[in-house]
Amino acid sequence: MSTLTIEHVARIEGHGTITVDVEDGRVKDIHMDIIEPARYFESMVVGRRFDEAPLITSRICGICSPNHMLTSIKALEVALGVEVSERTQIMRKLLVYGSYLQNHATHLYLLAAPDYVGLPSVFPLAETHPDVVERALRVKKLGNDLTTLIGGRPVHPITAVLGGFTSEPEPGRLVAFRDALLAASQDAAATVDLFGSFDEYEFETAGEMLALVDDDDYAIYDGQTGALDAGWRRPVSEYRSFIEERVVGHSNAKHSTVGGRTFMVGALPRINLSRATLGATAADALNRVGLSIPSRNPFMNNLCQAVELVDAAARCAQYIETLLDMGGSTTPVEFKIAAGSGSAATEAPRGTLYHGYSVDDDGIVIAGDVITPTAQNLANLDADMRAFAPSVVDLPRDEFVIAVERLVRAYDPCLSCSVH
Amino acid sequence: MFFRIMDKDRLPDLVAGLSKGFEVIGPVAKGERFVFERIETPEMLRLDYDTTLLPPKKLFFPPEEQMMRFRVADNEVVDDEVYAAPRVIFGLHPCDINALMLMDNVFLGEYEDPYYRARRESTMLIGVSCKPTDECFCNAWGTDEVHWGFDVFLTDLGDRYFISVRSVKGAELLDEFVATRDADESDTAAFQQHTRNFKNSFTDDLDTSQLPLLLDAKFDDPLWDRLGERCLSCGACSMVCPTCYCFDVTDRLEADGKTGTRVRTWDSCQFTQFAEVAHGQNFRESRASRVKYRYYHKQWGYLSKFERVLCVGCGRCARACLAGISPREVVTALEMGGAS
Amino acid sequence: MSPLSREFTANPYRPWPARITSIMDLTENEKLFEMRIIDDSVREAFQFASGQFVELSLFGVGEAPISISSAPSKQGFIELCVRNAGDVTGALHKKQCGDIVGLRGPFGRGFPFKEMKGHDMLLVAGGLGIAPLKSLINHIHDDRHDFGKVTILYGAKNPSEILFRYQFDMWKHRDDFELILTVDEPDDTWGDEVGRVTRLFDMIDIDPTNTYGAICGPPVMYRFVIDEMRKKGMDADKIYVSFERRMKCGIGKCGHCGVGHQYACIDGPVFNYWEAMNLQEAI
Amino acid sequence: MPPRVVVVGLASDFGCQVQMTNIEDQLLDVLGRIELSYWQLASSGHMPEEYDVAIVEGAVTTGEHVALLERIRATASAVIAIGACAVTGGIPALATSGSLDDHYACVYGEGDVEVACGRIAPMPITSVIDVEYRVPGCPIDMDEFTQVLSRALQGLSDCIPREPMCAICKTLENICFYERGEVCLGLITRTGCNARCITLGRPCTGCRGLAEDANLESAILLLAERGVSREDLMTRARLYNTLEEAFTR
Ligand SMILES: Cc1cc2nc3c(=O)[nH]c(=O)nc-3n(C[C@H](O)[C@H](O)[C@H](O)COP(=O)(O)OP(=O)(O)OC[C@H]3O[C@@H](n4cnc5c(N)ncnc54)[C@H](O)[C@@H]3O)c2cc1C
Ligand code: SF4
Ligand code: SF4
Ligand code: SF4
Repeated sequence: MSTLTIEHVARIEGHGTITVDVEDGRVKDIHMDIIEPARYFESMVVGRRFDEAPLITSRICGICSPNHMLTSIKALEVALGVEVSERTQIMRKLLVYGSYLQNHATHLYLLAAPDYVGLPSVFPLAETHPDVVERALRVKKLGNDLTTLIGGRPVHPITAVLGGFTSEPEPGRLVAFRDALLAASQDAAATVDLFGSFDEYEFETAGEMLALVDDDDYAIYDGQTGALDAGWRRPVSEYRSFIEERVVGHSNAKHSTVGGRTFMVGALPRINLSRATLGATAADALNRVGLSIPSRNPFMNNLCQAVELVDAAARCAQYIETLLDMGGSTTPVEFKIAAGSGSAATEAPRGTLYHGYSVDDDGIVIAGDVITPTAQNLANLDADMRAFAPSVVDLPRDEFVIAVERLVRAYDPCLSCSVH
Repeated sequence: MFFRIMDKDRLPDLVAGLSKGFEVIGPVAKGERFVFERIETPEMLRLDYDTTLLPPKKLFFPPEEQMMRFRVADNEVVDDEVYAAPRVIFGLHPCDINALMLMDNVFLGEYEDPYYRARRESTMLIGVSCKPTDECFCNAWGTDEVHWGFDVFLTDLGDRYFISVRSVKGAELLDEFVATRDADESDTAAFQQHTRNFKNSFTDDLDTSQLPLLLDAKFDDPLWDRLGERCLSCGACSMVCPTCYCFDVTDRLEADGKTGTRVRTWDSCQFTQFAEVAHGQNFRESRASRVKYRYYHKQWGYLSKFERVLCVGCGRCARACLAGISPREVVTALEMGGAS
Repeated sequence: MSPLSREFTANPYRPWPARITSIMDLTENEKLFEMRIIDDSVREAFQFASGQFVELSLFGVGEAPISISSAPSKQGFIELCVRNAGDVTGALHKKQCGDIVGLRGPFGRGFPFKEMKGHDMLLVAGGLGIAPLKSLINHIHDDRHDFGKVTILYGAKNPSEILFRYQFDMWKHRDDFELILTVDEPDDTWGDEVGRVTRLFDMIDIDPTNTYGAICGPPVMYRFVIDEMRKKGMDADKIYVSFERRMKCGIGKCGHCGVGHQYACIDGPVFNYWEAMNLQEAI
Repeated sequence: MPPRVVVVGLASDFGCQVQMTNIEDQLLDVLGRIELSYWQLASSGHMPEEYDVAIVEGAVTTGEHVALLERIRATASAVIAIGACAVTGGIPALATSGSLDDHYACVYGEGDVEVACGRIAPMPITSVIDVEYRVPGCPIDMDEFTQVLSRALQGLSDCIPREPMCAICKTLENICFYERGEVCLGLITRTGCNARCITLGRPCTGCRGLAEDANLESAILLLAERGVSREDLMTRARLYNTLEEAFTR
């Protein structure tokens, strides 16, 4: 028997090592160890003031920090009975989309794309395909600019607080950004075409698929949790009762199951569950590349992210339009500090993110709980690797490694998030 | 100087007229406070303001300013032009006009500063009369009055403005944009009365006699240690002061490392690095020595050169200082016998 | 004061390109740079007095005030003796002959050469303080017949830090200069004095009524040297000191170089001791 | 030969590395000045044996981190610590208040759970090795980072500011939070972020650490006058600075 280790899998956020045991040319075992040390976030919020919790938990992840921040804020708003204005909600959706644009562009171009052209990183591409790299940077920048416009900076936004926003962009800047979004739709479309043109492995996951769903909206900020195979919808406040989390010995990331099955979250489950609410341009893009939905191929998560870019650009332009017309205020609403508990979920770029908190009468946090998208995906990813590896084990070693890594990267995992 | 009268309801005409040829800057509301900013519509102009957060010095000597662009390879200046748009600052109080004249001594005196000069030359100043606030003490320095250093000055006589016209350009602008009439005797009388009332509205009279001498005589007074213990070394006082002009200069490279800009930024004598030289030697290591230096320089260093103190009593520093250190307190303590 | 800034540039902050024409290693940390301003008319107009300084500019790094070490009588070139003390000086030390740097100046008040003429001179330098004094010494040397007795006291920490040793070794044998060198920490090769410069005052004989003093060195040195000069009976207003302060502009604007109620850049760096006595925190 | 640069992440949220990729406008220019020898986030490949500049993000939370840092220190001629985690311990160091075992039990439950990866109490890299440059903040400010990187490539000194935030806050014409009856840590926090939060309406929470020039004792007194107890101030200040000694007294 021989053992192959792929240390520090590159081009993913965080540190992970894949171990493959091969016997007589057959894959005996394959799994990924998350070698991220424990981070104690759920414990570190305990004893801090409630309004510091979003500051703390947003430091779980530098890429989807807006999502952590907002999910945390929403959960605390539930705990303290705070209702926010419609304007605030739209601003928050824009903030979420900022991280979509940023994350998807980074993942697709910087992290995933090099695999398809056989390069170690995106940097050599700058010489051979400068247009592609420039497009990547443009879309990514668009996301950063959106997060900055609404939140004040691209990582760890500043302005979002319980009850509203501490500051709002000038209308002039909103108008300019709407125009930038409209101009970016071509880049988004080109991204779909690029990823649509790549050959993908034929592979199907056996896991369930979960995502937030909402009848009238592509649910990223609100909604219920929906299950693709089981067909149910449940309020997110019950997340602890439908997601089982367990500690696994070899890793500081916990593993999750739903109804005893491993499951997947992310762009693919979202589109599978919410295809009907995709905007017209995104639906067109989906048709153009001929992806049949629902799809059970996790490799298609990349393509689905690209489709979401198209959707995000169009939708954000629409939101800005609404903001410019609607009036209303985002000034944080007043509220009383009292003991309570609350939980909330949003769709982070990589999948559904749950936060839950309890605070005491002084507003001091007494318990915190977070389930990140990657933590939900890990068990399914392990299962997929076991199912997928045998089909590529005959490839030369280097190609085998890349094939396995490609599967891992298709999940767009954030290992530092998964340990939190 | 000659005098005109303008009805108050003509003010918008004047502002709108000026906006045609100039960038008009004036006090506008920011929350509960005021800032000098571009006036887009006449209603934005708030001539009833108390004082602005930053003084108008920011318009001549910005907090951060590019001095020149350079190329590293051959150590060459690529560009050191200053572009200064034609501007009118509308609504300066006498203290702020006086402060600009004190800045002029430094920046337009020996070794003229081209950046300051360009902005100064392209800017017209329109002053406006004010009311004393709790913090101001301009009466102590005689900077509650201003007789030159402006183009036009408006004194608020209730229903009309008494306009002092100092420069030809000021006169031309008035003629061009607004209907005014000559001041008659009753106007002049009202103006005199206004001035008397204004002078009388100061309740506090700061004794500033012997100040330079006291600063030397009480150089080692424990007063300074007491102030040093309180001072936050945050530099807020220097930033908001209309007469503080110290700056730092740094080179910033562009990302490619080939070109860059030499930038100057406001600095403060309250920072430890201010008087530090090579090998860590620092001529003003202690907080007490730094607090002292600010007063020493303003009330004596500058005076020794220009025969004026470098303070116009605007009270901004007193308001900005969280530790509550104010010139009024310091001067009084010195006059009253230091710390004792 | 220099006429340059007005006649030759509208912008006194803008440095003139100058070429490094020679570099000499003096010690491990100090080098002597000879420079030539490239523009002919600027170079010709660049007239200075001993004790004045320039702002040396290396774009991308910054500026540093440096005293001119060469004598005004040396035309067309200026010499800067520079210790590697940080960013700008460190970057200058990496430059090579032929490289271009920027210079602004000359700035400040130098030594009153005209007033000093016809008198005896007592020059006291500590460490790098020899840099501005060397300009004065060389100037006196070039006008030697205009001066009476010239005494030079120069101290450094150890022999390897004695600057311009090649020149002083030559001068030691001349009888028109009295030159005494001293170090705090001698080595085997050291044949001169040992101890602080103040010790050397016992060894010299001056006519206090007819002597001008000039002092430049580390800040701690001034008080002690002045005490000795006063003990010898010299008048306070015939003693000149040169101060080093942090500077960002060199032209009396940035405020960093305040000494008491004066600015070291335009009121100094050379001050008459009688004036300096009235400057708080000066000495 | 351009300087060889490696980027290494220890325990962190990668936020500062993400922030590094966020200088899109300048990224390609910067890359032209260096040889990027290793950046796990962006590229396959292994950490090389030799390099000149190491950019290190994150806090130290395992023995492996310590060993890695020592290796880096022995190899690199300049180390740049980026982000609050690396410079002051930042958010990860919150786990140093209370016992690590309790934190572990809180997250992973009691019982004999296998401790993966080993662990030590989180600390900034500056407590393990000396560094030439520090870019504080959570996350780093991109402008400051590019300037520091540029200084590192030029071999210039660290230029980390020592003053508190209020001066720059004044130049931005913010109305002081104390005038609005709110607590702002800007008056003791190291400047350099352009008072970003304050300008956007949120009091400074101190992510850049205690300023050397700050007068903490005076700040404590004058906050007390405003009804904020010493303990309250210290608790707030510890959010990003649990390990700052001045805040634990
Ligand atoms: C009038 C005058 C004449 C001088 N003549 C000479 C000379 O002939 N030869 C020589 O080697 N040096 C001379 N110096 C000192 C020289 O200017 C400083 O060593 C130099 O500025 C340090 O700059 P840097 O960029 O190399 O160091 P930096 O990296 O800027 O700083 C290193 C240290 O020097 C301090 N520093 C910064 N600016 C100054 C400054 N303007 N003056 C002193 N320290 C500063 C810094 O605070 C830091 O502690 C003179 C200084 C003055 C004011
Ligand atoms: S010192 Fe204070 S009162 Fe005087 S001009 Fe400056 S800010 Fe105004
Ligand atoms: S808001 Fe904060 S940083 Fe600004 S002046 Fe007030 S205390 Fe200082
Ligand atoms: S204002 Fe304070 S909390 Fe905000 S970035 Fe600056 S140092 Fe950090």
